[in-house]
Amino acid sequence: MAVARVKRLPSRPVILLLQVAVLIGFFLIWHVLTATKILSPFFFGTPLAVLERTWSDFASGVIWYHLGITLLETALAFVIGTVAGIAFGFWFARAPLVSIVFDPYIKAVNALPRVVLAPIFALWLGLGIWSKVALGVTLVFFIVFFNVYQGVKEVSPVVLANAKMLGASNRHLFRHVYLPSALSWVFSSLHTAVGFAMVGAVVGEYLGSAAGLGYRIHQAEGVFDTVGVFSGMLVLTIFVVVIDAVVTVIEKRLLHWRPQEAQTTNAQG
Amino acid sequence: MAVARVKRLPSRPVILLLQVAVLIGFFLIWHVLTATKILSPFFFGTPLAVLERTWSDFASGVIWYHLGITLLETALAFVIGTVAGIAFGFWFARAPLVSIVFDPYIKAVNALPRVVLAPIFALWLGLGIWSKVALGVTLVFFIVFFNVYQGVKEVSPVVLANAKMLGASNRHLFRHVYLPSALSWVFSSLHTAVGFAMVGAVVGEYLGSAAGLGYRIHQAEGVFDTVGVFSGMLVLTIFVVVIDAVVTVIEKRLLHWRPQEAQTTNAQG
Amino acid sequence: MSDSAAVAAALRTEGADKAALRLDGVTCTFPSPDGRGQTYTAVQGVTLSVAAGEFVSIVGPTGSGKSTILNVAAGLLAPSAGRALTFGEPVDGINPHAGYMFQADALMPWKSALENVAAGLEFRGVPRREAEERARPWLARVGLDRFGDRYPHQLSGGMRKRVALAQTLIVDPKIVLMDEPFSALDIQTRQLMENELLDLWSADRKSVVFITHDLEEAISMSDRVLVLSAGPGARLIGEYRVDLERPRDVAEIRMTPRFLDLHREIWGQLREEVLKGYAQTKLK
Amino acid sequence: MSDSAAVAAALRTEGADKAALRLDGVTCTFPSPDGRGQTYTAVQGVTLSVAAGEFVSIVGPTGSGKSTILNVAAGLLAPSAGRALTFGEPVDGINPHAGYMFQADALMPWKSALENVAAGLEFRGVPRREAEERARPWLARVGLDRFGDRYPHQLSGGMRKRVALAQTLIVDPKIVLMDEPFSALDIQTRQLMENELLDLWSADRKSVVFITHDLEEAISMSDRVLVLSAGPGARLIGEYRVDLERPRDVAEIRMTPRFLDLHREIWGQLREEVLKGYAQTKLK
Amino acid sequence: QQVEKKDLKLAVGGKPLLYYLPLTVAERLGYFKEAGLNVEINDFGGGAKSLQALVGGSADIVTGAFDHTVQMQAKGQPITAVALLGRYPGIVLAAVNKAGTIKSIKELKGKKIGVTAPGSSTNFMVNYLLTQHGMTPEDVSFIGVGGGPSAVAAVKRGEIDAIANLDPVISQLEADGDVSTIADTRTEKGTLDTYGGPYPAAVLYTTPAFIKENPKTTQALVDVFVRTLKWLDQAKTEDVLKVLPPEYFLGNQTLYAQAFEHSKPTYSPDGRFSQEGAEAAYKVLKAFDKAVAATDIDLSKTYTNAYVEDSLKRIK
Ligand SMILES: Nc1ncnc2c1ncn2[C@@H]1O[C@H](COP(=O)(O)OP(=O)(O)OP(=O)(O)O)[C@@H](O)[C@H]1O
Ligand SMILES: Nc1ncnc2c1ncn2[C@@H]1O[C@H](COP(=O)(O)OP(=O)(O)OP(=O)(O)O)[C@@H](O)[C@H]1O
Ligand SMILES: [Mg+2]
Ligand SMILES: [Mg+2]
Repeated sequence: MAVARVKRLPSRPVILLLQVAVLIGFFLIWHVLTATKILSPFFFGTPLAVLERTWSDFASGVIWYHLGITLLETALAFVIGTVAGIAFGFWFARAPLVSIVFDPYIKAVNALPRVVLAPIFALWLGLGIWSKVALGVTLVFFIVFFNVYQGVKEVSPVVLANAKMLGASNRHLFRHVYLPSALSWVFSSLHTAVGFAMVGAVVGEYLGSAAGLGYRIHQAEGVFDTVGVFSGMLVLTIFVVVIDAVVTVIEKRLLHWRPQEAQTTNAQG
Repeated sequence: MAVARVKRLPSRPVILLLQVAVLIGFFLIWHVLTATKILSPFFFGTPLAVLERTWSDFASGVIWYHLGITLLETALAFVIGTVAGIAFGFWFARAPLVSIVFDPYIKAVNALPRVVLAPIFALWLGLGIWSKVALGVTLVFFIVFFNVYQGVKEVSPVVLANAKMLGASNRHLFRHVYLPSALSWVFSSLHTAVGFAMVGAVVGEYLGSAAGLGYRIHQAEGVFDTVGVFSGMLVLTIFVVVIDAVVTVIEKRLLHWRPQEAQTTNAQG
Repeated sequence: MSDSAAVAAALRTEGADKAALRLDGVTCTFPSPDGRGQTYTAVQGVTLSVAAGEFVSIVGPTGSGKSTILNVAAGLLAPSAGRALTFGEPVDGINPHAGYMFQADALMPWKSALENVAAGLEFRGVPRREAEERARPWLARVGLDRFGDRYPHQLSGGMRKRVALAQTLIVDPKIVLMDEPFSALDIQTRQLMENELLDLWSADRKSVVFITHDLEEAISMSDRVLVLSAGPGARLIGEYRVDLERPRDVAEIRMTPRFLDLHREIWGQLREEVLKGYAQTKLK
Repeated sequence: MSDSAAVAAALRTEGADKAALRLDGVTCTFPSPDGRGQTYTAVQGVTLSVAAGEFVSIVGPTGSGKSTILNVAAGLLAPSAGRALTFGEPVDGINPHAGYMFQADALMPWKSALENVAAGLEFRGVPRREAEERARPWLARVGLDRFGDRYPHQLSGGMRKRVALAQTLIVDPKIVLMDEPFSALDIQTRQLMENELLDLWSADRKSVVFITHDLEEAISMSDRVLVLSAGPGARLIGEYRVDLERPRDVAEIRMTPRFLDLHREIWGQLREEVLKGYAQTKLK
Repeated sequence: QQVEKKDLKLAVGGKPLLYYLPLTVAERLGYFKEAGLNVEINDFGGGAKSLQALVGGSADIVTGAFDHTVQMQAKGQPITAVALLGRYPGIVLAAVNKAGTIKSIKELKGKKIGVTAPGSSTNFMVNYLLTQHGMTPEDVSFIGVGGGPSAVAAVKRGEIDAIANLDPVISQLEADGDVSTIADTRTEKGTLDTYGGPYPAAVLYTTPAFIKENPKTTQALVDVFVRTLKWLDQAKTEDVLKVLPPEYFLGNQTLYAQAFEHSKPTYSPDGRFSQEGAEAAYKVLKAFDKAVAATDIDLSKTYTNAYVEDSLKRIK
């Protein structure tokens, strides 16, 4: 169906330019505020120092190893948490008794502060990457879980009935109805989940580890090296934006069927 | 539209019974595992001791003060984060240029480990409840934000066009179309958000405070009082389940229009 | 069968065991909008039976309960009282012999027209590629072969209906339930589709239950026309056997005198029902 | 107006300034389903004008572009070429003078029938309570006054259409755009609704653009019937002035000889178009 | 006498740690109240956070490590210690029995060593020991294990070969027979062996600005701590246990008593700083903290004995 004429967005390069402008603006404000000591450089570092440090870390290559570990943990937490969240979300949505009985417990577990659980993760999974992955998973899982659960429930009843009449088995319903219908919910949750997977990994490293960006940030914090802390966060955010871009690309591909605001082309043919 | 006959769920009391059974089963397994030392009581406490401690804490009343502070922080984080998330979610969904330009930055900020930011929050907001609230808000905000953003985009184009043709202004569209349509997304995110608001408050307290459940848990952990830690978590979860129940009641009231699987009644009349 | 032997015997003597579809005193009462308060009984004590290979139309005022009856026959809605049988078996869950073309838009929005038509085959284990190959001629049959790659929201209302038609028929169900399948089509396309459907039907004699508001359509297509009363508590109040010879051309048959007789007769009854229903609800 | 003075002058001489609605060489080209590759031109160079107080019907084969034309008139779709004017003003964004009854279900699912009807008034600043009071007689007018508290999914297909009708008309738009408003209704209810609409229309002479597949309906209601060719690139290929006296009763007027003449004439042209469109896409 | 500021926010990184025991004792004995001070004790996840609270202005005063005063001077954020609470660091380096037999520091080469956090004083302690024995910190790998149950968990799983940590972690592990001590700075001898001098540990510090604006308040605070230290010096274990909040040993009372007895010698008897102690700390930090190494530190600005001396005149 058709919807009002869209205010056409500027073209890609213009948008990119605007984005870069925002970034530069941000660094500029940061610079001015710290240079004039309105913000204390002790707490906020200075953008130049942070950029310089980040650059030299990359140039010298020391950061790659740590970054690799963190990204590995993030990826594992993201994948495991997402798959588990989707699986449980679907299961719960399709098994009302299970869902209604376990509902309060799921919510309760979601409310447990993971930081406190870190020793238990360390006990069970050791100090290696898996305890960090576990931390990330506990964050990612619930976000995905609740959205998938809701997404499945939002499936159009008519479309569902139609597929059933066409002979779809439960497996088919999952593949052809529930999954595509819940996809926009899933992706909405994935955008949050990517960030939380990274947060989980970094916080895990921060609480106890031998490598990773969280480890480096903690180390920098231990010697009051604010520049090091912010440089670590900068690297983090850069990579989360990259991962998120990948999610967005996949999302676009999988959701290309979605009705957009109807448009006519101006070029003929 | 109508959908397959529902396997009728058991009645309310039966469900409650099942829920209690799950709870008892959980405590039983915990008890057996710690009694047989398969799980070390040093790390896992024992359920009896935990229950006893929780009981005595409530009986003696010491817990109320701390609980009150934590609940206040949770409530503030939840409300502020939710309102901000909804407001920004709607704004971004309705202002495509803003959304496309700021998109990477929103995601980047979401990926920052809050634990590291705690000193900055303390710097800006002091050591009182507000720095904990801020931590909770940074968790709640993003979850709500992404879901509202997606929810607004999922509004049926035909319904939207219809409302526009009926003369709805932007304010009307918000009230009568976007909001109700996005409500199930909002509520889905609220279920996660309640938990995260609590996590934010508790972790904030855990990282630095003079009162609250997180403070108590931290104290207990510092002296290896596992029973105290778990007792704190138990209290936490009890209250999060209560808060979530409130959200669910509101949800049921606001979403009562939703097509359920079509049912006929058996009683005539 | 959990029913008493007596009931079973009674049914058997009526030859119901062989009926492709049988509704037995079906009553559907819906809970009121707010979940409490007054309930609404849409249909009451509807008993009907459709023989194998029979083409039955149901007409009745809008909102009387036609779709509700189809939902019960499809196994999508459990009646409050009475029961549905298909080929002698009680319908419990989805009716496995039935195909259902819904009144509302029911295409999967994330599948293109071609994929939507192919879906039923895929669900039956046909490999994707083969299913789409077999779906192509069906799209052509409903006049949409150049529109296979369109998503439902890119199709016009009538086109979506035609895709749904192909989607329902491609899996070759023994019982076809159709809820106003042609109401969004212009008269000419409609007649073409009607003839298509009759061709298909006569080729392998499916059982068809056909809901329409177009009485001419009902008569020209069916072996039997059932008239539903106005709701609430709609009942079947008329049954007309259409003894026009087959094969028929839907356009030509409308000119025959027997057709006109039947039309006049059913129309009389229907008109009364509608006015009654309307009078009940109309204040002004 | 950004157009050249010459064009404006040209239009004025045609009296277009006074037209309630005017489409001027409107062409709508849709991007292809996958966003690249071939585009699809639904309507091409459509020029039409509807005078204030005029009742115009558009008929044409399914999928030709009737809904597309209404979308342009409503301001919901910007044409690829050409432009739309309403009372001399170019339509930019929603057409403020128009009410639109959509072909697809467009009720707000979270509002009850009554609230849906009242919505338009609420949007115009009428207090909620008063709006609902004023909506009640409208529900009665479409025969649904006992169904005010039902949510759309609890209504039958025809009932939803009638709610949409009340919803569109209650706000008293100067131009009413209707896309197959009555196709889900049985003949009797349909005639009742048609007469309702004619009554309303003659009371304060709105401009109506009416899409239907029922040629009899088109002729019996309108001042003018426009025929759209089959797509792609559908154009207006016929224009028939219906010179039957008013007020009309839609059932009775169908028996008059002038009606039958017109019907035969238009039908001939339409049939040809449909067969052409169908032949283009049909392989078998 | 009248103090300038009655309501004080005090920050500490891990209040229940034995390292900060004098603070809890002072609070429980009611000395703050008696001095006319209303002190709110904010507990943080670590010393670094409590220091940041001070620098950021949200806390007035901190009980933390003496190291911070040196490190902050290097950062241009001067802070001054006004009373010494712990004269020995209390850090213990111990070998994990499960992981094999490490008996001397030399054998640590190539091993995994658990420290409370990278860059923390436990880390520096091991670093220093390694360099004393001809190795560099790169010869081993450090793992942050925290100072609570997670440290115990790491040892129990045999994930690390040695651990440098504080009480009660060490006492717990010793009680369970999981570790054997290599270096122990809970005693004078151990501290001298390790650092070559007395190494000041927990101190009461604040910003010079605070001292300048609130000399009376500072004096009152120092009085409180000197009183506490004197009390502690004389107290028996049972007395201390009686004073502490019961939650502290709900976990395991005998363990706590044991840990306390191990730590008792670390508490300063009078609160006085010594110049050689400050130098020992500077020496260690200079070796491993780049910022400290790069700056000239004026040690006389890192602490002052003026308030303690004044207190000692009045408090017997
Ligand atoms: N889920 C439901 N809850 C409550 N009432 C319902 C529900 N479904 C249908 N009804 C009511 O049952 C009655 C019959 O509906 P049904 O859809 O069967 O009518 P219909 O004969 O198909 O009408 P139409 O020709 O307009 O499609 C209507 O009054 C409708 O409001
Ligand atoms: N958003 C869109 N993207 C691509 N093609 C579209 C889109 N909307 C409509 N079309 C195409 O434009 C043509 C005309 O559609 P339209 O809905 O106007 O037909 P119609 O005359 O209303 O048909 P019907 O009588 O079946 O409702 C169709 O071929 C349709 O596939
Ligand atoms: Mg129906
Ligand atoms: Mg249309």
